[in-house]
Amino acid sequence: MVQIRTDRGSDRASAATGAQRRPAVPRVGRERPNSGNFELYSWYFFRISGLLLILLAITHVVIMHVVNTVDEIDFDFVADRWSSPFWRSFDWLMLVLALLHGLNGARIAIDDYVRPRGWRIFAYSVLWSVAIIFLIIGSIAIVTFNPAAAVGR
Amino acid sequence: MYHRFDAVIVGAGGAGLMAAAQLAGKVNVAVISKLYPTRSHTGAAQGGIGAALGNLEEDHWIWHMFDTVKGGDYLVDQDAAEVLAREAIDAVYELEHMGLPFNRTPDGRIDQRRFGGHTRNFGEGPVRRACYAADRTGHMILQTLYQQGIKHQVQYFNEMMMLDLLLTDDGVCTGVVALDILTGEIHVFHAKAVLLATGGFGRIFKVTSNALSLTGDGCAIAFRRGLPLEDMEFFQFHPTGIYKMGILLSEACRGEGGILRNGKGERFMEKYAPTLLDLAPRDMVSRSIYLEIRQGLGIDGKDYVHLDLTHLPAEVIENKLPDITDFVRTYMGLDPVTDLIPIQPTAHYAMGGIPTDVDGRVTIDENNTVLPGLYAAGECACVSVHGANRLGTNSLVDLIVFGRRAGRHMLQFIAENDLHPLPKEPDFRARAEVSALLDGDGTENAAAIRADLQEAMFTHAGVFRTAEGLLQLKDQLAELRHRYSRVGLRDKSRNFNMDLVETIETGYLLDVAEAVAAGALAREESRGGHFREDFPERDDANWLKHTLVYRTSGGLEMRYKPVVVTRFEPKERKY
Amino acid sequence: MVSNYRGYRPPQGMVSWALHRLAGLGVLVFLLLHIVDIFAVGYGPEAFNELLFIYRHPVFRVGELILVAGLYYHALNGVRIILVDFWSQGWKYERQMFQAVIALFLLTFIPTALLMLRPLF
Amino acid sequence: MQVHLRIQRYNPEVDAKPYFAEYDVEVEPTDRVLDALNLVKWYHDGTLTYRRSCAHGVCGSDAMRINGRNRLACKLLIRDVGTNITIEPLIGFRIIRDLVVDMEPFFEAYKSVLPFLINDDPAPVGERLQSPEDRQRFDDTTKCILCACCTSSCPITWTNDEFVGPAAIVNAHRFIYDSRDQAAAERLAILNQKSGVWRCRTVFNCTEACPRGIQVTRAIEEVKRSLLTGDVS
Ligand SMILES: Cc1cc2nc3c(=O)[nH]c(=O)nc-3n(C[C@H](O)[C@H](O)[C@H](O)COP(=O)(O)OP(=O)(O)OC[C@H]3O[C@@H](n4cnc5c(N)ncnc54)[C@H](O)[C@@H]3O)c2cc1C
Ligand code: HEM
Ligand code: SF4
Ligand code: F3S
Ligand code: FES
Repeated sequence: MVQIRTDRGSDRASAATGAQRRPAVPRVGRERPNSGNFELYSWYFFRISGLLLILLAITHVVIMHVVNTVDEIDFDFVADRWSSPFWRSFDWLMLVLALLHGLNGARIAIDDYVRPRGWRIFAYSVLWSVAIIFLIIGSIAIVTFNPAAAVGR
Repeated sequence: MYHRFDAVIVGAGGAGLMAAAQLAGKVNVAVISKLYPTRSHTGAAQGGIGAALGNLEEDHWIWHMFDTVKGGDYLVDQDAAEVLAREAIDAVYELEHMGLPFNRTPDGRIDQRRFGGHTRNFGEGPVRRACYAADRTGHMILQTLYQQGIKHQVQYFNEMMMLDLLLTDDGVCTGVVALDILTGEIHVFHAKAVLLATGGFGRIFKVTSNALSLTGDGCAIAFRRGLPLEDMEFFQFHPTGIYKMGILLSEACRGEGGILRNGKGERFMEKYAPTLLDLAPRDMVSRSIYLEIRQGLGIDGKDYVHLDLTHLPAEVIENKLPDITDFVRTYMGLDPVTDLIPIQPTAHYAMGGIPTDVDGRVTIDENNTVLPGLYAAGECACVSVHGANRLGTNSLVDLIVFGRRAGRHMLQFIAENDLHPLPKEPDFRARAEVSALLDGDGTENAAAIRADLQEAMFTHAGVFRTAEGLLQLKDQLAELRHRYSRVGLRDKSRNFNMDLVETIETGYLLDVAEAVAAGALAREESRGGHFREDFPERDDANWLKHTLVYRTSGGLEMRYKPVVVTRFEPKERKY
Repeated sequence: MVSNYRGYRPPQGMVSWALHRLAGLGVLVFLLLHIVDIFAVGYGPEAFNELLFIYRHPVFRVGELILVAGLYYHALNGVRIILVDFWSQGWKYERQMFQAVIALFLLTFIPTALLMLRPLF
Repeated sequence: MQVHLRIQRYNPEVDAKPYFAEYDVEVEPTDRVLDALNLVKWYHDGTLTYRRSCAHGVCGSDAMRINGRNRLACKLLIRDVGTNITIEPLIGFRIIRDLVVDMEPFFEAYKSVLPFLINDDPAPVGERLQSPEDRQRFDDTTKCILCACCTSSCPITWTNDEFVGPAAIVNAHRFIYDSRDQAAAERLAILNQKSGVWRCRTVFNCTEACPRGIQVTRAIEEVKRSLLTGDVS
């Protein structure tokens, strides 16, 4: 068969960067906000964090709710568990991933359903505040937890 | 509302958009269309566009020209056919450069398939000339041209229906009047040059492959304004329409090897066209089908025959005819891979229309006097490259070649001429027509009138015609016109009033039908798509001429125009 | 034949998405609550054990079941979405994968639910 | 046979809000839903308004919601919907009248993805070469007739008018993977924006609704993967 030369130039390979500038291309249709690669990373993060969360969250739920039941969970149980650095890191990673994954999902849901501009900005503000506050208090809880100190109080 | 443009193009099918592509970015151009451009019926064209590229086997434009002339039963103007065949090649390449995704040969060139009436070496055997994009060539042409319009920021006025053509007393075209369907407002478009590309009028017949919107608006409006219509008696019936529905199954089915079979399972085209068989020109195949049916050889003695694709490999059917396969599955619940398909001839294409020269300029008499500022192209025009019968694929070529030529000539015309003043009260007639309907109290239903018209035309001006039937038809049309004068709208709203639109369209159908009937009655011979049972032979001595029909205050008037013969002397047409 | 229907009659792809979103948001709400209670751990056993009564309330028991159901479904369907995204043939088997999600969900959730409800028996 | 039609009507000139009108018409099982609508319009109620043209599913005029799903009225036979038929306009567009909706935003979104071939090299004398395989690469998405069945079936577009919608992505796909085109990067950059492909949540309603059988979600996913990898082959 004959080898075909097509116009598949080098610019096609660098597609995703959108680096090419081509003044000849007219701007037609509606204008839309440019958000860099943020949405791409957000989408990618959903997938990566989701896969990790299968490991983390499912293990967590199985241990906390299935192997043990909530009747058996009390302060001592938690104190015992968090005496191991492994479980502390495990829980912290899960907290951060789940929080960012879930709030990112909520961000998208807000974008879909809260259309009036004012309300949307308000909802975003609440969302980001929640994200920051809960990341901080969650981290404080896990990182600074000291059973002895707590008991002694 | 008043608009001023250099050029106004009415109709956004292949012809209109190809012309717009020539003008876009160079002059101020508006395209007005009663449909969104991508809804135009060019999108329904399936099979292909003919051009002697010779990508798969030897081919020459002169062979293409010969086939066009012979296919048109020698009523073709040969100077125009030469332009068509020569420029087709370049025009197809231009479409490819615009992005049209043609199917490809293994070495990367445009693929070509066989089509009815296209032959090698002046009739020796079928040749692969039809360039195609699966079985949606027209769809791809329409999309590609619309895309070019977006690229060059053409100004579209969508759902804007032309109602009137503005001609001054000294015979210059200065614009059009149109109805904005969305709001019911009347708009005046003032322009140096106007192109009519409003498509065909298959809806004068009951069973047709044409869209509901193909009502001959451009032809009828020109006709009402005193311009002639040429060769209106020649209407093509395509052999393979889906039984009862009329939906087209492209000739590409037979181009890929499909066979027509009668009730006994015989390949009956062997009797009628021993060389080209099922790929003989459409008029012959349609007539052959009816002759079989008349002899009681239809399927179960009924009025249809079978299209047989079952011997073709399933991949060919699925890959080269995907849309056809889909139509057969959707509308008949049959599978072309295993089932025979019931088909019936369907009214398909108007060879006649508004007379033009090879630059798309509208001519108004037998001396080809040009009407300055007015152009026509596409199915509504008659250059005459199709003569008495159009070959498959040649309509798309016509759109592209003459749409392009018209566009280019308009460019020159606009540069050389000043804007002519509008006549006084330019929108008077259009307003009167619309308000008579909106405020009138008639009681006749336009839909019923239309249905009776389609039935009458199908019976008396279909594949077979006789003087007796045509005279009867004339009376029926007169009665329908009388009924139409008392037509009443049921919908009196201003916004998106489709009742108003359809009623106006019915009026256009009546005009066009009268012109067709008059031509058919006048022409006392049989040629191409026009078959008179009382005059079954072609009569070159008396009838190697075009008909021009005029609407005058005293009724319809016929005049005649000679056929241009350059290279090929008329001969008997055998395949 | 659904007639007299207002709105859009959801094809199964839409059902899978609506459940996914609902489950995701539901789990998020639970997560936020959960962060509040573990924060309470920092204030010592009394405060924490005090809070735990909520968890032992029957209403919460049901909520806990729903949480686990939501998480299981969301996780399984998340894998389906990831397959559609990254496996070039994924679109072809979207329906089958949804059926697999439902099957796996039942297979995992029913034993889990039985285990969780074991104190009741 | 007789069918019972419930059709959503709304004429902003006279009606305060949409309502349902009911009609009974006599049709054949092999008739199209469009034929039933035509019967109503022509012989029962001339004020019923809808778009239509080709009547065989190639022009994209008559997309509407039939028994809760987006369909072309001319590509759905009565025998496949049964005798109780509810017809409503497409969701997510402003209703102009009855079943006619405002298509302008749809076409604006379409235009925003540069839906035309861009190749700045001087054109050769003959055709630009393209192998049958390269041609096949984007065959599916060339079938689009811009009917809006897909875009208006997507639950994201019902509430989020920023989303460019599946139809626009389909038409971007048609050019991104055309070996003759040189502007894949621009189109991908446009679809990488907030309103672009990432808004799609793989709901598959679009694919289910497409009357041309285009694998819409597949096309969208291919664009996503190209954005991720930079590979447009
Ligand atoms: C089913 C089918 C298959 C075919 N297959 C082939 C084929 O394979 N090869 C081939 O060569 N030919 C084929 N043809 C023939 C060919 O497609 C048509 O002849 C051709 O497309 C006509 O194009 P056009 O540009 O003249 O008009 P159209 O494409 O019909 O467009 C008409 C335009 O005019 C506008 N318009 C009409 N009236 C008004 C008005 N009053 N005001 C404003 N605008 C108006 C419409 O909105 C539309 O935009 C086929 C035809 C059919 C029906
Ligand atoms: C256990 C493993 C998990 C997996 C595999 C997973 C996977 C995913 C994926 C792939 C998405 C993207 C959906 C899309 O783009 O359409 C997603 C969305 C989402 N996830 Fe998860 N997820 C998991 C856990 C969680 C948890 C623990 C939460 C809650 C905190 C959560 C909340 C959400 C939300 C709210 C969304 C947005 C839904 C939408 O926009 O439709 N997920 N998940
Ligand atoms: S992709 Fe399909 S549903 Fe969407 S506009 Fe195109 S043809 Fe219509
Ligand atoms: S329905 Fe919508 S979410 Fe994506 S897969 Fe289709 S565009
Ligand atoms: S009328 Fe053309 S798609 Fe239905």
